[in-house]
Amino acid sequence: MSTLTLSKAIGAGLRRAMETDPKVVLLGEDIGKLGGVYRITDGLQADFGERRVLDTPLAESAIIGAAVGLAYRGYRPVCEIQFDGFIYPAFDQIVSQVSRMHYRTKGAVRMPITIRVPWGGGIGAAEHHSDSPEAYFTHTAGLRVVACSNPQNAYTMIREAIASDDPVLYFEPKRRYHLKGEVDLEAPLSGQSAGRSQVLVAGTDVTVVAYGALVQTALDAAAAAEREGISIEVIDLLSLSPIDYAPIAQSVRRTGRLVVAHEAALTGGVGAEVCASITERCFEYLEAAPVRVTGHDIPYPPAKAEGHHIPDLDRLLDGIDCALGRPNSRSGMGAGS
Amino acid sequence: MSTLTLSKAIGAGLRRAMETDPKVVLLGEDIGKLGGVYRITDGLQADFGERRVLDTPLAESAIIGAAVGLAYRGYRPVCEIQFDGFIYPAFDQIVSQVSRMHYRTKGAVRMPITIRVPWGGGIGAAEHHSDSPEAYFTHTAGLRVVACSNPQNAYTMIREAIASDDPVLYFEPKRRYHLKGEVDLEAPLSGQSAGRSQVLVAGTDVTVVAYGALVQTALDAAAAAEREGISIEVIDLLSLSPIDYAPIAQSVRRTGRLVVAHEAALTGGVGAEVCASITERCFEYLEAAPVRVTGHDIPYPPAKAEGHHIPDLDRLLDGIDCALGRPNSRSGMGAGS
Amino acid sequence: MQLLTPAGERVASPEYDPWVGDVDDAQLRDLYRDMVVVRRIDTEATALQRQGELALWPPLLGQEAAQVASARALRSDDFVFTSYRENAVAYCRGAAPVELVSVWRAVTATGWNPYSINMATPQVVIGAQTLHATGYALGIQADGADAVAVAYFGDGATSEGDVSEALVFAAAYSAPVVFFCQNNHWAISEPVTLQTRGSLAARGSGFGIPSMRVDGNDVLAVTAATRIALDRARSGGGPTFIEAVTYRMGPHTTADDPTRYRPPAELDEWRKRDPIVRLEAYLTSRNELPDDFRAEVQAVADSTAAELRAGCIALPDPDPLSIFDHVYADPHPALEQRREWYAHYLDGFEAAP
Amino acid sequence: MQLLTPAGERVASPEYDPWVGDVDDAQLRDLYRDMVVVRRIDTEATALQRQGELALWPPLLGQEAAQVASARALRSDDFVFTSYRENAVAYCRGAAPVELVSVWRAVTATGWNPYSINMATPQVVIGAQTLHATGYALGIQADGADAVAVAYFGDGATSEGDVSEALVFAAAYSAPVVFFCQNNHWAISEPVTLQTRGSLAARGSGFGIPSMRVDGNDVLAVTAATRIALDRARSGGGPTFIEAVTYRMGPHTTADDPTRYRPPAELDEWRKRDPIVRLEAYLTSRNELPDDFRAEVQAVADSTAAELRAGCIALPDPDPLSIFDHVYADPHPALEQRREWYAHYLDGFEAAP
Ligand SMILES: Cc1ncc(C[n+]2csc(CCOP(=O)(O)OP(=O)(O)O)c2C)c(N)n1
Ligand SMILES: Cc1ncc(C[n+]2csc(CCOP(=O)(O)OP(=O)(O)O)c2C)c(N)n1
Ligand SMILES: [Mg+2]
Ligand SMILES: [Mg+2]
Repeated sequence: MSTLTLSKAIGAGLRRAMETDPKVVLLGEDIGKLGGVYRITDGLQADFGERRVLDTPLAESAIIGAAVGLAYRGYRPVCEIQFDGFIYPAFDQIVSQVSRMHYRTKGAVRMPITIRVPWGGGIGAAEHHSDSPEAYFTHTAGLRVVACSNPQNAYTMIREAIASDDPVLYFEPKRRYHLKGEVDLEAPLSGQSAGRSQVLVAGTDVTVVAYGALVQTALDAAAAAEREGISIEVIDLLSLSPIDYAPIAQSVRRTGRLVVAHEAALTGGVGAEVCASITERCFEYLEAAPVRVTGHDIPYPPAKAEGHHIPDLDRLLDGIDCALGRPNSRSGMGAGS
Repeated sequence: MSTLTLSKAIGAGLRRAMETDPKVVLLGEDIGKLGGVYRITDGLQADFGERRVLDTPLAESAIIGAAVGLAYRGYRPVCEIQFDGFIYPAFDQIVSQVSRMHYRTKGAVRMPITIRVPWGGGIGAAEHHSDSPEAYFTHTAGLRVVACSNPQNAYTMIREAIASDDPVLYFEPKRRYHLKGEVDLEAPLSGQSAGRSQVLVAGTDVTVVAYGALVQTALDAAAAAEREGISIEVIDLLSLSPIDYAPIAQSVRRTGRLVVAHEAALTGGVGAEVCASITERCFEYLEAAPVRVTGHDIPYPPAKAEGHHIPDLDRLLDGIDCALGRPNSRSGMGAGS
Repeated sequence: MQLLTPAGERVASPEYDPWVGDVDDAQLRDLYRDMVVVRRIDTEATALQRQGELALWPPLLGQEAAQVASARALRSDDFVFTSYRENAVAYCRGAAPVELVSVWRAVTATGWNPYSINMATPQVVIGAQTLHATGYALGIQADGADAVAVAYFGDGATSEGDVSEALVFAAAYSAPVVFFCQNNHWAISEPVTLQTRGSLAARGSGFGIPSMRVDGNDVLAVTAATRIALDRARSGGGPTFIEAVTYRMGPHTTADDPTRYRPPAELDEWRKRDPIVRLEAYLTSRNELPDDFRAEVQAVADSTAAELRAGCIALPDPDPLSIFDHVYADPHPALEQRREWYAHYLDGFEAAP
Repeated sequence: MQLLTPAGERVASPEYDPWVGDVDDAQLRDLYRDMVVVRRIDTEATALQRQGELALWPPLLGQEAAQVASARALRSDDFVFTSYRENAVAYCRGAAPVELVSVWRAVTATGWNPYSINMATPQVVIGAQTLHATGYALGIQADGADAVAVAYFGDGATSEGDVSEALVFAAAYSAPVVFFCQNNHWAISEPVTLQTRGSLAARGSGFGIPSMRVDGNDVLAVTAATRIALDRARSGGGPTFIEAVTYRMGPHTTADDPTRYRPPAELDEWRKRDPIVRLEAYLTSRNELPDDFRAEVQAVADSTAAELRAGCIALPDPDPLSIFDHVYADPHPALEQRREWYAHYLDGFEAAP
């Protein structure tokens, strides 16, 4: 067991993967000498050389497109997109190439590409440095999408992502990079765990589903609610595509109430999918409509106001009150018409 | 009143907009002499000149990026993306620029850009010519997204899209291009209608929500169901962002049952949003979980098999049976776990 | 660069002749055979489309020399990434005739296994494959191998950001990749002059990549240029950009009507530079195209066309449930469930009275 | 191109001198004043960041000549699209000091109204603004006006597909746009040699665009090049690509630590080519930089810095509900409802005991 920050845990996972498999290569802007703007790849180029840790020219589409070619040649490229908001220039390569190549070639050509995305807000950053683009990718068949939330799962999941023969979008909650935790560096990998959601806190009154940075907020909410005598079950999705619904459905069948939280915009977010899917699975068990606690349908605002955009503890507690039919901000407001 | 096909109706709407406002300019690949691969812009370059109908180099990001600059200068660009599957190279310009410029400049700079997208499957086309990317855009704040479904609304909505001071993604269901109908060329524009869903058939048993090409399928389903004594209410969304929920909620409060249909993949599609939102609004009225009848979570398959991917009349009727709790394909299958 | 004039006369070139010194009449006859066969394939596929057996077909009529001569210059362990029009390249790489058309019959996502002929499936998104070739070349480099990745693309493609980014990457790493641009003068209805003011070879140079402009209808010039580029790549010299100037004599695809935008005189002009006629003239002038050889070539072409037609018509429709295959390489229970549901749904119809 | 050596000596150039014939000592002193002031702004903003008053700041230290001389060559009806580092350009266009920092204080999405100074808000997505400038230029063209659109971008940006596509479009339409590339040798930690093997000016030429490589630390050379480009654009000659060779003497931003990747000797080398020192030397050698003028300049710089600091610190936090403003131009009832809900939600806290 080692105590690591989430960012160091990712670095350790990358290092481990590179040691284990010579076909693992890293591509990204500033990931070499600088070790990336978040220092995730610190020291890797020094240790593995410039052929395995490639500082790339400033071109995201090319980073992903080159990874496709490397995968064609049998490599396992791990691409770093410097910030969430800079993944869009690579969108075409991701949705038209990475996600479809295995299908297009009837399984002949594998795309074991990992795309690392420092992700989300809450860090006081400039425009385009706080986006939550995950739903674009969960809507795209052929991709897997995961989000880590603590050092242990960050370490294990980056290794699993790299080991997967499918392309994986790996979202890293920037504002939890400094979160510390015990990491078992020998924890076993599971081919399945990328698709396994995890119950973090057992509870009976409301099921709260979160992922990434908001998992911590959900844990805080569970603690706060407990002090009020409310029992929250907290589930970390871990995998956003596919979503492992079994634990969520089991939970909702007991609690009858569901709250889903994310930073991304409300409309068409992962929350919509979770709510729709759980309603399909648990309709007769639901005692109230599932509640979404999310960012607003606005561009990411100036950072001094970001606390009003992305959900915090209070917003999540308010959503829990809503699910419980307790007085809350939505009481008497109507849900539109 | 004139009888026009849907494609001619769009062309007529473009012509009318260009006549009315000299700031309307068209950009796209092959839209000049050729009149576009679907001939939507046929004759416009001949009549309005090469400065107002620009055949562009083969670069989608540049088409949209140039439109941003033209909008900065006070123009109202209408961009044609040749096929749905070729919008992704422009994704960054759309989600990071077009959608945010008005916000970024605190309202100083308007982006009255219309992006026309020949859209969807069912035409036996090659790969990347049958995509349904609309959900990527409905999840993006700052954009408006509409889908026409018949010649009249195609004509009116293209004019409204161009007249809007906001950017509008205008989706054109390719396989309905030849659909004929009466068009009132003097029908009034409404600043609101872009956000207004429309009840096409009144009914009492199940509410069916569709848009684009599937509206026709929904109408067929209503007719078929009627023969079986089932009364379907058909609602055409018309606007996918924002969605006008009032008529849908009113309908579901009466029927208690909802089916949403689209060609796009199930996961994270517009259907997820409609189901989640209507559940939020109508929870106590729902007699069954809302049902989604959609494309599978797969890349678009070879065209000879596309009939097994995108929903047809039978699939929609099956979904209606499911909503009604009648024997259907899902009976006894479970909804996963 | 031109080594064979449109009239079929050999032009001496101290610089390039050494690169084709070994290309004797026998080899030229092989190239001639390939060109005649692929033209025949092209004609047959067009006919199949007209008869409703194919959904679409992108003819390569006029571009035979550019494709055949470049493809024949490759080693089998080189890897090729193309757009949709390079059916002659695929033929030379070893694709069976029916494999060229199965995608266009819309019954399959790919005609061949890319690793069986070291050629990726045709790319429809314009320019995207140039990045794949570049990445593949990085892999060759990392392997310490001396194979070469080759990217084929059109004049229109050069406008796409991806192609420029590929040039940037290739130059940055001195990657062993050949950018083979077929300037066939048109991108659907758009003349090449809309995509660039200067030559496309100049484009390559601007990225610091050695670039050549060659007569793409001249098998010898194309052979020389491709060999130069391959040799440079194999010996660590990095990428090369080749602009092969040729002409799309047919429509963009069978769905296109070029009379709407193309001056007929232009086509007439290019007919005079037909790559097959040119080589025919040259070989004939040397008495190296005897009648029996021509007859043999014709026979190969006809039998290939027949094989193509028979294979095409026999292609089965895809199994409905196959649409769920190969979305993922690792297990995906949710999709498996969906497949099961859909199978169950389809069974419902069979069960119905 | 160089008209002033690093030592501050004037080099004669029959080709370029005519373009700066009118630039007398008074004008040079104006440029000198601008450069000193913007350097002072830069220093002050860096200090404000260190003191926690700004979230971030991208210093332009070392690039004063490239930015000031090019910006001062523009007409007020020209329209400028820049990246985030062009604070000297914004200053010259007329942005108030506080408007330069408000975005970096994270209290607003934009420091100024683009139409008030004919300059777009800084673009963070690398290269994206080059397309906006090109589109704006198409608008100028359609209007029949003789204004010019100017795109500023960095050496790193040249690798992005968008920049190449902008060059393609500008060339295709002969659009009145100037591509002003500041090659400051670094893109965060990446040297320019990773982005290109040759010069960046060669890149422009490859797209058929007249291109120039100028000493970006030489106000006269930059003035001449910019004027040539503007003149060409105004007179229907289309786009020009200017590579201004300069150096980022500071970190990428205040969050960056260049000692991790940059050889210290390189910085020392470039200190000798400091653009302000150079002009100082030239003017001093001509006795055209009297002490009272220097004192005046220092006073302007100090008062500008003071104004910047006072304005910055006084900037209010954004109103919470303002985050819902300007998402759309036309009415949007759903978002209005969300704003109302959020106001109601916030009220709940105030109401709470
Ligand atoms: C990204 C993208 N945009 C648009 C298209 C539609 N399209 C198909 S072929 C073509 C023209 C391509 O021209 P060129 O690159 O010269 O190749 P050629 O067809 O001449 O072989 C276009 C615009 C596409 N396939 N991909
Ligand atoms: C599309 C995109 N990718 C990555 C980044 C992150 N990033 C910010 S500045 C920068 C380097 C830019 O270098 P250059 O163009 O030379 O401009 P300079 O900073 O030197 O002024 C990078 C990679 C970004 N802002 N946008
Ligand atoms: Mg072409
Ligand atoms: Mg730079």
